[in-house]
Amino acid sequence: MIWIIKNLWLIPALPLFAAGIIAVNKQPARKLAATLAIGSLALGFLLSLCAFFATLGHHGDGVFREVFSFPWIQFGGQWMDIGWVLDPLTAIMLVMVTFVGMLIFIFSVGYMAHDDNFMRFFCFLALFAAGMLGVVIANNLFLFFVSWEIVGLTSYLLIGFWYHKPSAAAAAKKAFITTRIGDLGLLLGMVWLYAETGTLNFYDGGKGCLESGALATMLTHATIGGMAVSTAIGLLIFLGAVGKSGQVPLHVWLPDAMEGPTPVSALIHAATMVAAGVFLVARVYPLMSIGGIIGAHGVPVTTSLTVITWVGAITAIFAASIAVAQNDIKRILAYSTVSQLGYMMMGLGVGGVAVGMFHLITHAFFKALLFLGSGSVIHGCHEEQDVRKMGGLKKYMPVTFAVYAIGMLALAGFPLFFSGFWSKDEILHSAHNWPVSHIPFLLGCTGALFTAFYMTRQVALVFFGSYRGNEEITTHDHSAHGHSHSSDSHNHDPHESPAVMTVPLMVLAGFAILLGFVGTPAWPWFGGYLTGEEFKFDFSRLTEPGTLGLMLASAAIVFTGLGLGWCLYGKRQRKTVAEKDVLETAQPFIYKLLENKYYVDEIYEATVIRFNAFAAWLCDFADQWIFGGAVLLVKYITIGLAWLYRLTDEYFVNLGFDTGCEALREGGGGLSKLHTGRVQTYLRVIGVALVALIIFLIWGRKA
Amino acid sequence: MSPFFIITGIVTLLGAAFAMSLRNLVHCALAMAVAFSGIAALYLQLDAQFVGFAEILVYVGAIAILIVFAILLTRSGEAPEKSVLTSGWMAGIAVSAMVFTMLGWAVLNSSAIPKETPPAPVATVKNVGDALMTKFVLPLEIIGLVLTAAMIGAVIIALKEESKNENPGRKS
Amino acid sequence: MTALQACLLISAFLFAIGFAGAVTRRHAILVLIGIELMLNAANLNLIAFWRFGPHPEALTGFIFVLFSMAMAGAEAAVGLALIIAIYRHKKTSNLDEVKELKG
Amino acid sequence: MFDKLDQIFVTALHWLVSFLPEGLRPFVSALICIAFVMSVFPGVFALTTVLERKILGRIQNRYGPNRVGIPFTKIRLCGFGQFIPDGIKSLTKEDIVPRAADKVVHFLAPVVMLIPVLLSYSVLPFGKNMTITDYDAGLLFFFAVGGAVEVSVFMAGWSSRNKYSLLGAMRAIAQMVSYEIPLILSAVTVVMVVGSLNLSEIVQHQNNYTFGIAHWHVFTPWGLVGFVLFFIASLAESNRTPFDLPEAESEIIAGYFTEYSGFKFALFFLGEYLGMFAIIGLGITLFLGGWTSPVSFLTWIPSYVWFLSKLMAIVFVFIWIRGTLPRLRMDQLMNFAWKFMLPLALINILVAGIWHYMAADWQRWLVCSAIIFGAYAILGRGLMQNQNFGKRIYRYAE
Repeated sequence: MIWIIKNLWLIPALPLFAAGIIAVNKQPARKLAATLAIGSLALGFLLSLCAFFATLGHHGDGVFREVFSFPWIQFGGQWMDIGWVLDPLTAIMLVMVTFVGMLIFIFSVGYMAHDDNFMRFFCFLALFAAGMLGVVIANNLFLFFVSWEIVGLTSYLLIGFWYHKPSAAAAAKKAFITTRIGDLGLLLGMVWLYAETGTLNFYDGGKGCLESGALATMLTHATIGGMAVSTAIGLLIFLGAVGKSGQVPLHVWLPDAMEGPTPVSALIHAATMVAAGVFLVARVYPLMSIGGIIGAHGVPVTTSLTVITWVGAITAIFAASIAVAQNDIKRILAYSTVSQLGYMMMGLGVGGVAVGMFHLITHAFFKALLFLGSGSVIHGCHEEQDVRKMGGLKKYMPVTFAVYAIGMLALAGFPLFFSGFWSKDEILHSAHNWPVSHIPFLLGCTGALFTAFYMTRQVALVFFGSYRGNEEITTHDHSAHGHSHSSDSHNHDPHESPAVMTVPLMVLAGFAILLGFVGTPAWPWFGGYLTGEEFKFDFSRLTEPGTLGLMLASAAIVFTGLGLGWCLYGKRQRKTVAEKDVLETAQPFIYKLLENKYYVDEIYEATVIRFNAFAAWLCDFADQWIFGGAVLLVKYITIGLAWLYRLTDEYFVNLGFDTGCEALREGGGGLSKLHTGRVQTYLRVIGVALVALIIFLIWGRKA
Repeated sequence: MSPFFIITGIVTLLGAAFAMSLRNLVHCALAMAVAFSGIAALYLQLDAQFVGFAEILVYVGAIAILIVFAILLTRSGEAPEKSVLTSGWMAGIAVSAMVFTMLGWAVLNSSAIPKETPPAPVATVKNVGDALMTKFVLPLEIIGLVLTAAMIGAVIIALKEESKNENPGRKS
Repeated sequence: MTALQACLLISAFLFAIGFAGAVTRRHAILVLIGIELMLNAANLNLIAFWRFGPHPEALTGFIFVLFSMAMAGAEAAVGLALIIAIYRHKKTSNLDEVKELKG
Repeated sequence: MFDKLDQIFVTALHWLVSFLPEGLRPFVSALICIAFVMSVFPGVFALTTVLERKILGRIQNRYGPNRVGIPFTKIRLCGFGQFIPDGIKSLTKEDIVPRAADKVVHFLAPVVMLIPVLLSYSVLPFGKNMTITDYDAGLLFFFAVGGAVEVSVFMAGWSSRNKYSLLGAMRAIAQMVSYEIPLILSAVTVVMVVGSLNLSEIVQHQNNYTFGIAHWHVFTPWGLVGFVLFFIASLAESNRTPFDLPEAESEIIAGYFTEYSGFKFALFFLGEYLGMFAIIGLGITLFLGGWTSPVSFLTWIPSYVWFLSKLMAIVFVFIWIRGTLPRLRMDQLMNFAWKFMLPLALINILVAGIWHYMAADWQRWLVCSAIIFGAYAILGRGLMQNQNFGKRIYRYAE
């Protein structure tokens, strides 16, 4: 199966070609577009499976890793390589991205069926898939960065897909700019890394920047504040991750990104792209973890990892608490996404690659499931997104309800049977064992409580009770975004979505349940697979005190959250849309605070944006007066010189030329006198010549 | 130097002179035909039967007719009112006179002229055919090619877009 | 004066006449006739040299004349075709007015 | 005894010449021959005019001239004396020359017409040893002088400043030029097979008999096709119906000799008929075995008798055709010449070559006939294309 390593590039290349073909194709060719995109991704999925099986069965003998690099461009004296790496991390991500992506493509065939820009949508989707897969397989920070930017671009394009909605356009810009801030950090880190190690290849047979030699050198060098260079670079790169996966304080773009079509939210802003940040940290984990003191359970502790842990933990609790008070179905999910990403970061920080990645994979499945489910709900409710206008959908769309419930339980971490439980539990477990402090653990537990609570609230509001969509709206709704009042949408009952949408949902649901069992403490296949350590099936591992206690604790937390949510929202349904939320009646101040997301946007508005505006004004001023004056000066000087040149040109150079040309023309005219177009003149000349010839011959003979 | 020879020579030269000097183009063409017949007669007297007949066939039978057709097609059958001579005709006459004097002088006192006349050669059609088919077969083929090309070219040149009223290629 | 010289003189005179006509006459067709006359003068030369030359049996001049006649036919055909085309285009066959190459 | 009869004219000539001194003999014999031609063929012409009128009359269900006999006697000769008053009339008519006409050319035209026609008789073998000048390139000579006729026609048409005359002349020249090519090409086949341009040799070549049948060229596939082509082309060359457009009385009054009258007209008339006889004679010489007899047991009949009888027979066919066929249109004429006769003649040349080089047995008959028939079928189909021979619809008449 080594051929797969050579041909790994095919996996991103296929969607890229698909995107290109769709882009240049004659509009509209919906069937072609969908076929190309899905087919390319399906092929990619098969190849990814090959890659996956290629990486299997290497436990014990270290981690399986194959790289393939070749020189790409030369600058300075040396060649910049690009290439790709195949290791368990890549393989599992490949499988996840291609599979989920394929399902979401299929789903969006149904979801976007009525959109005019169907082809554009699929073109962007395919391009996004290409970029994401590029990110995944990259063995080189440069290639990684390029793909990373492609991903950012497509995310921008797709969030602003309905650019006629001003909110969508604004959201797109916001997302783009916010992530740029992070990417700036990433770029800086990249450049610094190149300056330090002279290579950007991750793994290059000992010469890569993630391999012992380079790491050692980076560790020895120290920079400001005695911080090791590796730490600094790691933090910079982590900044990029923060931007991409919406960690505090750069999380603000992610909820607004929900303006995009729901499949986009599912694919990009739940499953894959936001996970790219986590994946980045996991990829450069050696850089992060180098030089750390090995704490308990063999998890290193370094400055960068500590930062990552804290950021993750804060994000988790922060976003989860906001999600409690949201009313837009997609925003709730968005904030839960943010908090889950926080969990992943925390997991990476406290538990290493395996923990974080495990949650990433499981989360990808059930969050995609949830988003697609919400998409199906929105589709069924005629583009209605406000949970208060829904309700009682259980009887209208049973399939959606079933799969949505599964997703919700998985997210909430319902014990034993759902993947979310295992992954989150592992995170909490390793957080509990974290030597530095216990606060992240506590934050995580609270976050879990909130998670269970708001998911219950959402499901209760959406699926239970009676349908409130048909009644007139008396109050203006609170959520600023996400309302498309289609005039005909209020006097229909919701309907179940077509099979093309529900079937992917079921598949995802199946995975949302099953995927948990590959990483139970009893059988930590996933960790073993990723880290290449030996592992064995040992049921007793479940029952050893630390693990069991934690499991029980988290189970208790989850049940508390579920129960709380149910008795607050499930038992007594709200009657009307306008009715105040229960929490609002209880704690109006906190609710307001939460509903407005801790006024983060407003704070930014007051500080960053204002500063930015001032800076812009300053730049404008400088441009207009200082640089502009300089430019004007140069301009006048140039004009003067030009005038001088013209004088010389006309009165010295041209005169000479003119006389020369004149002489030439005269000569030509004189010669052309001979060429009157009269054949007979020529004939005469010929006759004279004949006579001359005869004379010459005769005299020559005489002489 | 039989009298016939002198007569035919004079006829030829007169024909040529008229052909070049008459005002009316058709008369010129007819005079040219006369001149060609005279040349053919000269050929016969030089024991070149075949060439003589070919001369008549080609020049009188074909080219004269062709020229006549051309004259009628260019509507120049009548004598023009204005002068028929080019601006510098004096110079032309002078040059041609010089040419003739030069050639005549060269002919009359050139030392390369054989004094005695050899016996009449045998130029039967069979000999000519043998020569054409053996020694000169390549030039013959090339001439055929050239004639074909000329015919096609003439047709193409003279072919008006839609009408096929004439194409001189026929007679070449 | 031998017969050969007579022939040569006749052909020279013929050539001169043709040349004079070709040079002095205005009409294109007449120029063509002049050229034909010059060609015939050349042919007469060839035949004369064949007849009175050292090797008449070789038939060289004889065949040469045949070929040159064929060429003359071709030349006349093409030339007249050109004259007719020019006449159609410019409504004249007067060489003084057919000067420029431009259409 | 029969040989004596056959050679009587030759011996007579020699006998006459023998009285003269050496130097004069060629001239005198030439003069005698010229006188012979000048006397015999105009006689034949005179006879033919009457014959034509009578035959045409019969064809059109009327009596032709049947009154005039020998003048000043009661002998009628069923109208065969008609040519005498005709001749007198046409020779004594007033000779009108149009005022605008180009006098010189107008006068020269009939003469130029007659000269080449008479010249062309000088190479025809009228009988055994009865060729006046036995040129080595006789055939070429014939065609060469034939070419001069066109010049005379043009002179006549152009000089008598008359639209009809000019049109007729143009038509005549175009037609002659077009039909000269099939004429010559069909003659070339004979030259190829015989291997000589000399007409008497050509006749000699046909003067053998197998099973009592002569080896006339017309009895071979290529010969037959060649003869048919030659016959049609000669019809056109002599401006006879159905190719008589140049002098179509009903369209352009009389073509190029519209403006001629009296003696000149008679000369033109004579010239036309003599030309016809000459070309028929050539056809006979080339394909119908000249003066030879078709069957061996009739060889005792004198050769000139054979020649003249063949001549008259073909003249009769000419007249017959004139009485039968309508006139062609100009484009039909040209199409027929360039699209049918020319290719067929070329293919015929090929066939003659094949015939010459194949073994003399039934196979070459088969092959040659097959080729000719195929070519004929294809060309005929091509000629028939996009022209309907259905019932004609008169749009403006009736």
